[in-house]
Amino acid sequence: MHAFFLVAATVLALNIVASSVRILRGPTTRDRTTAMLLLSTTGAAVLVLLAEVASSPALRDTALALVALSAVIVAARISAERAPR
Amino acid sequence: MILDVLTVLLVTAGCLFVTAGTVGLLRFGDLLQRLHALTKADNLGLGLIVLGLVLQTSNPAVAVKLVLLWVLALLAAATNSALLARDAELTGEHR
Amino acid sequence: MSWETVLDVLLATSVLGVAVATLFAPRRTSSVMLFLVLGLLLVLVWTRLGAPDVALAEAAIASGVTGALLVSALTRRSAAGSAETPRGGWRSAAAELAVAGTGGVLLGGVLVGAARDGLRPDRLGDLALDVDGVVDQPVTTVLLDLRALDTLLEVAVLAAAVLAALAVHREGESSIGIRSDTRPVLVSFVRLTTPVVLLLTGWFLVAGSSRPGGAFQAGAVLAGAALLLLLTGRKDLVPTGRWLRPAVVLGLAVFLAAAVLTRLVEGGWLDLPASWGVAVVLVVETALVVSIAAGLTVLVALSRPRYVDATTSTETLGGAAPSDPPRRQTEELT
Amino acid sequence: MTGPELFLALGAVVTLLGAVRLLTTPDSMRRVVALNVTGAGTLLILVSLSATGPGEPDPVLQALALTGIVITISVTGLALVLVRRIEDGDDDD
Repeated sequence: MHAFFLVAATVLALNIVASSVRILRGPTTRDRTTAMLLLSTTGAAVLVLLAEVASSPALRDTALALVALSAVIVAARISAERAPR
Repeated sequence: MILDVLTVLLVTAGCLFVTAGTVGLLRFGDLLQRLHALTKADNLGLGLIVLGLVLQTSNPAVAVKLVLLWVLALLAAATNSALLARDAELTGEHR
Repeated sequence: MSWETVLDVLLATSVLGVAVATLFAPRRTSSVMLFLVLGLLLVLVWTRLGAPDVALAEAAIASGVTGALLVSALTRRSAAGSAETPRGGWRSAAAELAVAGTGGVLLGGVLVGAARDGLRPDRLGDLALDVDGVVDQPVTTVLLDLRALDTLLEVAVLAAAVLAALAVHREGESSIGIRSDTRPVLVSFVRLTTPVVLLLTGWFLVAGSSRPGGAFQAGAVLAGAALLLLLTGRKDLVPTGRWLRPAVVLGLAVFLAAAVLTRLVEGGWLDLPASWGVAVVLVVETALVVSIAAGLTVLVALSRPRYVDATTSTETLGGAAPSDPPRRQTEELT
Repeated sequence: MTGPELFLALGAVVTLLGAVRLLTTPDSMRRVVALNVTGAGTLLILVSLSATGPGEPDPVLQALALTGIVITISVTGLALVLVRRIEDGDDDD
């Protein structure tokens, strides 16, 4: 089970790296924000898997904090975008 | 044993969905399509992984926390992608 | 080769790649967003290094609130004015990469060699574990019992930074504009998530005594909730105006009061007695959470772009018509 | 090379990359980002050092890393407010 969770975490980590290409390429800020949203979900998935691997419950709290604050980041970004520049 | 098999199946399916979401994010042509890939595939992926892990735990508090995580992620993704899509529609940025 | 090694190597390579991309990305937006990816990868690295405390702090503070700071401070207007691309183009970028890469590899070699030869810092942590702490989580014990002064000074630094930011800002204008966005989707999202986030804050605060967590993590999460409330125009629930500065220094004041109290009663600065020590710790930590959250919220609000006229807009969004004008308003924060 | 050693070397490279970029980039906002990257590299060094060697990770080094995170965000916040002030000031002149 351990090894399986590790493999799953590795696959998801690869996904994170791949998604960062979209952040680099854009083209618009909204595309990048969309990619950020996807990354935080994937990151939370990796963290809960690693929490099982390392049997460290604190990592589940970390996943919660990650999701909660990335929601704040995206909301802050969207409302800043609506501000007239 | 059966639970283990179920967990493996669910987590594998979850990884596949997340990967599908990533491929969509990279390959789809415009913002609205990418949002479509993100909101459905990725959150379903997280949900399946969370479900797989819930089967492994005997502690109800852990199960509740995992499900709470998924609900929070769902809410955030739904809200933010609605806002992103609405603005894109208003400004015609998806063209 | 085990899967652990595969994951470690993958993480290390991607941290390096994303760091380079962050530093050399052609646009400000990509740079900032890639920095957030770097934060996410670092959270995973900390879990691999057996440091869940640092992982939690990274997710909440270093990646979370810093992300909110950077992302909301982003503007495109100034990006058009100042140099967007490195001065010398890719040539100088390559030179910088080569210099930093060579130096980094050399330094890394020295550090790894030193660590192998046992020239590492003494295990101060062993000393820390020997001391009878009021709380039994090693890192919190270190932070609270042995390095209470350190926590005190951290809070002092944050308070000083916030007061300085307020002073700098007040010089030019008398108020801080934060734009509220009351689209129903966002408002109901905030209404649903705020209780959950408050619960999370309380959990981090209480959890800090037995497992990773603590005032700064809880404060960061609370600041997130405060920001969401401010963004949707609920400034009635967030200390603003004349309560702002007291809220920022509250933690520092309560901490100092606790120090004086323990000096008078127990005879030692922050010498916590076993009987009521836990209560003091909880009171101090709660005050710290409030101050930290207020401070972080102020920093984010102040670094947001000022409310500028639509005429200064340089970014064309395909005829971006401001929708629903009555819903948009500037909220006064100070 | 063990995991902590790998991250130790990585920390050294990231610190220097960030520091060089901090000195050479002309854009103030990206200087703030470069400062944060440098800080992240330093944290990598600290936390990997705490994990090298036998036994449990050293809590003192991890507590130092936590302090580093807190100080970094204070500095970043103030720096961004200053950046905002400078850039908003531009169109008043």
